[in-house]
Amino acid sequence: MNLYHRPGAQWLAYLVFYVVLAAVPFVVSDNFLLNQLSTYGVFAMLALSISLCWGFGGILNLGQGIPFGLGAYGMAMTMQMQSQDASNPMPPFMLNNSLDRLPLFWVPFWNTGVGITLALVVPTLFCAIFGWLMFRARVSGPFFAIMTLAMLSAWGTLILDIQPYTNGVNGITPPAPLKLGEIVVDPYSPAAYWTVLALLVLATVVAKLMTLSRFGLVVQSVRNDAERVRFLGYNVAGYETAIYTISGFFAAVAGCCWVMLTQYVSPAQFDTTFSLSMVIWAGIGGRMSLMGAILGAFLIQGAQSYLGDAFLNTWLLILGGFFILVVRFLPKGLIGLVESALGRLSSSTGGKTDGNGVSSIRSRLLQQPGE
Amino acid sequence: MRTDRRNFMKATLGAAAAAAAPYGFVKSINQAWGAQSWIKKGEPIKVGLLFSLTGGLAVPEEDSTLVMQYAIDEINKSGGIAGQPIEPVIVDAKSDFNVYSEKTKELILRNRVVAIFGCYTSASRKAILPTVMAQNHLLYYPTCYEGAECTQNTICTGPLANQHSKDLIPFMVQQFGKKVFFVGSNYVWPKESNKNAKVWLQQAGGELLGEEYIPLGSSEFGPVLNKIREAKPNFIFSTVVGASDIAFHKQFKQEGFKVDSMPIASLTTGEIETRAMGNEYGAGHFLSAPYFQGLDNPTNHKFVESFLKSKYGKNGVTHYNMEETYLSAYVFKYGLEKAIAKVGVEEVTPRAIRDNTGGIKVEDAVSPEGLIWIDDQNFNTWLKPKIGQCQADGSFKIVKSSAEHVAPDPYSIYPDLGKCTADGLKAADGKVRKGVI
Amino acid sequence: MAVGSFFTSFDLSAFINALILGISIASIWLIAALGLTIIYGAAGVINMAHGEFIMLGAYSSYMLQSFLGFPFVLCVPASFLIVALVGLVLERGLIRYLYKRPLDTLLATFGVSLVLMQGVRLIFGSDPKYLAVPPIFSSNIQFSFVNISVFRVVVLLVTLGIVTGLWALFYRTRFGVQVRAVMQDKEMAASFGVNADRVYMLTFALGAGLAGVAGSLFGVLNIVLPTMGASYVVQAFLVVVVGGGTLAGSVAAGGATGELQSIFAYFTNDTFARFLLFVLIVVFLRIRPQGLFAPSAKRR
Amino acid sequence: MSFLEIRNLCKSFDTVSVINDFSIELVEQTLCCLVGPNGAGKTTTMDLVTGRQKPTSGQIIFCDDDITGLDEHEIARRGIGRKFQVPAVFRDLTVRQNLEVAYSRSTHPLKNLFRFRAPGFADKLDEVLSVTGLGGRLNIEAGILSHGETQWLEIGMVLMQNPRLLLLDEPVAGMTESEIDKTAEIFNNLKRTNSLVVVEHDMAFVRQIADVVTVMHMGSLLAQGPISEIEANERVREVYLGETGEA
Repeated sequence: MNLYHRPGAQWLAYLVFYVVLAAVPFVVSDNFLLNQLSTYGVFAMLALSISLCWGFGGILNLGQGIPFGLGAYGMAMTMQMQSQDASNPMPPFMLNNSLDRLPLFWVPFWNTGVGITLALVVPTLFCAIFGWLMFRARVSGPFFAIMTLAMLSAWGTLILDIQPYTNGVNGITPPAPLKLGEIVVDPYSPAAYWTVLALLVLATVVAKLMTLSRFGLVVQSVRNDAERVRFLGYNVAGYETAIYTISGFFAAVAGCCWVMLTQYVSPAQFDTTFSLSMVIWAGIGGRMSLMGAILGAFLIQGAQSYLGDAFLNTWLLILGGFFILVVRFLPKGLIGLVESALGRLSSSTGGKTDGNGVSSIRSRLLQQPGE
Repeated sequence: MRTDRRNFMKATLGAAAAAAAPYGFVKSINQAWGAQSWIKKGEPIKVGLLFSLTGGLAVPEEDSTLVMQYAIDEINKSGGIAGQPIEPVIVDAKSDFNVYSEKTKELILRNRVVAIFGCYTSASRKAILPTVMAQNHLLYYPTCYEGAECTQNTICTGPLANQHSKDLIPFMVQQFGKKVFFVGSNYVWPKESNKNAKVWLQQAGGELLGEEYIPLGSSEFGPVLNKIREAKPNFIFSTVVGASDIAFHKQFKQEGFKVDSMPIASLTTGEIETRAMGNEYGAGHFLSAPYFQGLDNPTNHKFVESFLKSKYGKNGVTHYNMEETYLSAYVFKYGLEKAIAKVGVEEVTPRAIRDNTGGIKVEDAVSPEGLIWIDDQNFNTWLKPKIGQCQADGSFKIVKSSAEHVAPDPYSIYPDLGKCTADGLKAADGKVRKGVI
Repeated sequence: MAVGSFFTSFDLSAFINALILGISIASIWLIAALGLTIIYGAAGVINMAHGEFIMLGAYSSYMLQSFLGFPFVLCVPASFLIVALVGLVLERGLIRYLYKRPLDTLLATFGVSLVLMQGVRLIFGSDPKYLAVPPIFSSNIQFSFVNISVFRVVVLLVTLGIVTGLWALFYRTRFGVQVRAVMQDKEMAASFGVNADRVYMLTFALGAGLAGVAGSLFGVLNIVLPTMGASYVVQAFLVVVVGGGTLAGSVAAGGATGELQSIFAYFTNDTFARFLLFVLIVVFLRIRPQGLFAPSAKRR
Repeated sequence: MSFLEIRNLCKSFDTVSVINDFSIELVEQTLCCLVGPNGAGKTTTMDLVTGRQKPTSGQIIFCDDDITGLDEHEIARRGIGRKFQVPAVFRDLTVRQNLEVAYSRSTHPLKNLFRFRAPGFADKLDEVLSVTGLGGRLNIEAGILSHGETQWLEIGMVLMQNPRLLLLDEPVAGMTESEIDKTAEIFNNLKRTNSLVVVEHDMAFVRQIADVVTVMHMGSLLAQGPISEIEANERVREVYLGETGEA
């Protein structure tokens, strides 16, 4: 059997990958690199969420910027309120926009705990509602993709328009780093890096378990043939909404982390190009594989940071062309190359097929061509 | 099933513990860098040029990079700063705010530049300010903006909202009539500019008939033009930016509006925009800016001529925005010279440059727009706004030049919030808040 | 804020002007969406590069005008041919391998859009270009209180002409029968001797060409920029989605959305009108997910 | 007591009537073959019963519950399983995973999030494998099965569902002679515990399995009864011989 398909090997690959990443701060003392790697980690989480939704669920989501952006706004509001106090309760931009008191929906963000909770709950709830509306009406495939795109611009437009409450296009720039109780999370510190990494590990583990569970199985069946799944008694809309919402939740977490690292959020987070680049990360890395998507984010963003300036005007050309090639010839992304290489290896060494045993967790975890 | 859940919980807790443990190490690693000098004796002085060379913002920002390089060459040719040449570190922000933020960190933490020149939009400035402030670094922001910001880390060489339209509105009211219609792109700068414009309008006895904002990047001006037609103003005050501005001027003419009876008075439509829309659409309209390519003074003649001849002048224009960028290089030079004289080369920090820039003057002999100086409290620029009218050939004829320098005041329309001072925003009760953004 | 100007005092003549403007906005959105509609309708491909086809149309007009001195009226059909050719090459070289993977065509065409946009930027630079038009096109028509620019009328007429032409093509010619047969059931059509491959290729080229026409018109209304396509493409997608991917559907959807945008903008402002329209469309799709005029569900 | 009852079912698309006042009753533990010429409305009837399409009027009663207009998954959960005319399996998943999905005892998405096995699955799997003979193919992807194997897999999936009523659309199309015999045997076993409705053109197969034959024509009931009775029916012969020459 192909080593690539062995969850044992997969877990090991995750372990190695994350141990290496976790060790980086002990080796490197370049704060910029740490901060940069942390932002890549955030992007990796986004790619992971896209992989869940698109790779496993077959739901192409071009509007992942919505939960990301809403989460980011929630976090930015929380951090902004941390630098306000009772004598000076309003963020400066509100005063410029002639508000005379703190808007009601800002009030809960006084409390950091409540604020972060809201930053996660609101986008998740939005995904649940929007997803349910769409999937219940059986909007799927390219139509759903277009609707997410439209919804994305609707949100961007709205947040831009209600300038007194959101500071419009300039966005929210909390002047100080996040404080969690007594701890100040310096965005350039290893602590911030490890926090993001830990969340990424957690997200990966949860996502991986989910794809291996019965839920993941049904979701993959929906990707294959949604109608057939209905006749097996599953509420397809429910499953689609669930995977879309969970993927949205991960994006919201990523949004929070991102603001923690950059202390900034603006309607640019709702730009279509940003949401589409998440799809590119997952697509080039390998949408059917969580690991592929994560590596895709690191790879593309890394290349953009380090090669983008060298290539300047041709960078987008190269990226676009590369993406076309991957879509055309490597639907499983770059990680698909690893799969076929390992496949060739195992067939040349005479890999054996598993017998059909009783279903135990062990064997469940051992057969998963989804990845 | 149960074992699963337990394993899962264990994994969760393990991850949480892994996340919590390292907080102890943080301090030691954090001190690995620090006490290096920003400028080393005998080595070039590194500055960062943070503009977009690709993407939607490249049109104005590429010019800024070019003129900055020109200015740096010019300074280096005349001996550099305290004998040391300036070395620009040019990065591409790709018109993407995420990249602006990333590149700022790279310039400061990795390249160790002593100052950053950059940004064209307020949004990108806001995106990088938290970083600039956290590192106590220095940003030269070389274009017009809305104000209402009081950091200790920026120096701006463009006009503030309170300076920009101060002459334009009374001039238009006097020339064309009292009734005006405001049109702007839907974001912060137009709204703030309009608030200032309303103040001048009231003083001039004008009447505001309507105020409309168009989504950024939108090219459909039909509904707005219909509203303007209904309102019948004497002139239009426009803060529409970018591609929308061009669509606005085109549709203005296509919908049958006449420039003689209802001109557009703009804060943005300069030489570049006019060239892009076609001169027939731009002719007759007005622009207020501190600089026009056609300014008639020896310094400007020399600047235009030698810039266009240099390898950086390939786009064939000197725009108000470019001139402001050019000035920022000299503001930097003078400030740094003063700082070096005070604390010594190796001791100079970005913050020291800023603290020594208050009151710095760029004299007539250097400044194409004429003498300007930096306010020693809010670190914006004292300048003379000028009004130009676009001619049939796309050039601007100066119809009015401010008699005196106009003081910059980022909080002019928010007197309740206080005054921006060198140490922060000082409220009426004497409390000072640092880093207000 | 939107609420401030909510329900500006109602004025009949202004409202009528808003309605007329609505027709014009509708024609602009519709012409932007026509190419997308027939490509989606016939081949099931969501062409994310559609906006860039529009942009290419504008640039081909610009090129013909400034380098070869073509008059504007000739630039429009010439842009059709040039962009149709680009579409043809794209279909032969890429899209035809992906028909069985609709989501992948969407992504591949997104990659194409990046390449086209950046390619044009490399060749022409990122500064805006402009199209010169005969002076008559930059004037307006006025009957008592009704006011409309000549060029908007031109766009409307071109749109009407194309819609009529497409209708005749689909319902009055052999090629049209083949297209409709392929739309209904590719295998079945193939068994009746219809060359589905050729039909896909030609509709794709036709759709691209129509985007080219739209582009050369938008270059006059707006500005010629590498990024110009993006501002039309979301609207065009919505027209197709609301219309259900048929010609009649797109006409109806373009009309309804354009008119609503104008009316909402009249009562509130442009930004808020746009947001309202999005919300309405989401609600509409909840009630009628297949769009206004959708072909019936496939049998299995 | 009737098990499945269809009352005055009508379905029309725009003005075209596809099912026209169709009523039948089905008794528990019988196998009913639904036959009729192409376009008689057999597949549409199945669509209506399983909720894939909604009837224009009429009622469908299953085990004394009105299931008219319910969603597909709700009807499926009540115990109606369906096999499609064009075999529909999950091509990216292995045979085993296909069967696992079909074993739909617990269907709630959130409850399945971190559930890794289903109680009773192993026994059921053994049972279905012994019936369908797919034991050796468990770990290969369903997409590379042969046509006959795909048919078996889909039948297996319907069996995994453990439905009380099975609706099977042309289950033996593309099968060899011996496979057809085997299928007949399976169906005859099945009807001891379940009820089946089979749409079939192969009259030899129908003869092997049917308790009752229902003949549809132009969306209406033409005749119903034991196979011998149907084959003797004048009108049935007329419809078949006159139109398609099948049977």
